Amino acid sequence: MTASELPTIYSITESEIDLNDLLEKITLTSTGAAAIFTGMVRGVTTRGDAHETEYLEYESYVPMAEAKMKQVADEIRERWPVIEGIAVVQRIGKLYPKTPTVLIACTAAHRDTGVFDAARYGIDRLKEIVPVWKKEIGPNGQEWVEGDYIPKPGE
Amino acid sequence: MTASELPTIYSITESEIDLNDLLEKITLTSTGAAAIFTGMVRGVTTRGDAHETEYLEYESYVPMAEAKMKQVADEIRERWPVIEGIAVVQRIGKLYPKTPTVLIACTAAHRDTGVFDAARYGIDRLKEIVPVWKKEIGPNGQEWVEGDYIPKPGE
Amino acid sequence: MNHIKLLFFATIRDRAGVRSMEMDIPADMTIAGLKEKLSVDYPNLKESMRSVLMTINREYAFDEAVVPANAEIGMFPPVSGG
Amino acid sequence: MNHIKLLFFATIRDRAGVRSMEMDIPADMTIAGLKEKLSVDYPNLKESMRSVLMTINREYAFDEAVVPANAEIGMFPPVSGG
Repeated sequence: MTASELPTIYSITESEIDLNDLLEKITLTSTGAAAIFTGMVRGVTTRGDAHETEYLEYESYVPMAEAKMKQVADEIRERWPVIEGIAVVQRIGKLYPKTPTVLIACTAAHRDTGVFDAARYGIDRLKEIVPVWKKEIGPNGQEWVEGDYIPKPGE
Repeated sequence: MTASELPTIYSITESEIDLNDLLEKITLTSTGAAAIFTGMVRGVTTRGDAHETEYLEYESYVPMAEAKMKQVADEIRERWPVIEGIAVVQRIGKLYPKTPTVLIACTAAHRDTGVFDAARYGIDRLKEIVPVWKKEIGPNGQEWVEGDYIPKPGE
Repeated sequence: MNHIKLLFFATIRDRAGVRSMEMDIPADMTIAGLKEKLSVDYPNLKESMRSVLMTINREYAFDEAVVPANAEIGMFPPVSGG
Repeated sequence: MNHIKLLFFATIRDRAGVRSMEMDIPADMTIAGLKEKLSVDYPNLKESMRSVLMTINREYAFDEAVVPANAEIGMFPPVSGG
């Protein structure tokens, strides 16, 4: 199977992230292992500037975000050619504590193939280059969450 | 919250593994990240002794397996004290290609806390000490899959 | 002159007060030139121009890049998704 | 004499031909002694006794361990779950 035939899902969505469904879509008959990362809205943050969150409001530059998610998937395939399926999903809109907001999942034949590293790389890169922003609404008002990564030419 | 109050799920089951449900059960209001591993039945294996699989038949020494899964969770908490929720689930019975057979999920406030390593450790340990065995049924008959780990005193 | 479309997101949109705008710019204008022009025309955006990320047709773009005709220009702060 | 229960799994169960059995053994019998006894009493199990994993009351047990009264003894090959 060539890379272009392998399942690659990338989407910005306002719907619930369905892990069962996404996992099924990136499982081939040769797949034996999946590493999945999900991020959730924290209601309580204790590290750094400790605070509470009522909800987050996510927005995205959708067509660019989906193109950059595809780029993240392409980068994963370039670094870990054994990866079979990839899903990269960011939920946007008003999201409350405990809600999954983002998912990166990678599948492979075996678990010792870099599948964990690939998922880790995916979420790190998403947080660097995929144009999504969140505003935090808490007991003391609202504030945009500040990113700090400056993309380089070619990214 | 003390370790005994943190959500820890360990079970041998004949039912489908529901990732959405398990993730929700190990998500606290302080949780911002989850690393999840799932293993599936491969219909086609190309590494090593290449072969095809019609289905796997799993069996377990259930009460001991659940106790050893709890031990795996305890070992994770000892090594990564920041881990919040843990789920360790092994499905048994007759399982066909593409079906998730096992899940290890760990949650934490942030993704850079060892949550990926914790999930990886969990599946490695499960495959060493949790009493579950599988018989492989393929076009050329059936065969027990051989493990190779010999537990040491205290494990 | 080149016709272009600007899209603003997050803090930049808040300061601009609009989601998008269309304008005509000189054919040889660079990203740096466009930022300079916006700083002058829209004083609210001036401070944002120092840290803004700019894109041309959905790819990150840098000061020396020349803005092509019919470009879709995105302007936003460093991303904070996940 | 101590009453004990044996549980067989996977290849060991296939060779034993039964899932479980109950028996009485001397009070000072060790795991090594139990394996030796099973090799003699059940020739089908003899070859398995070299690589079998043994448990006493759901904890891994080793040759020198003495089998306590009313023990639940598990016998199985290295695990292959996941």
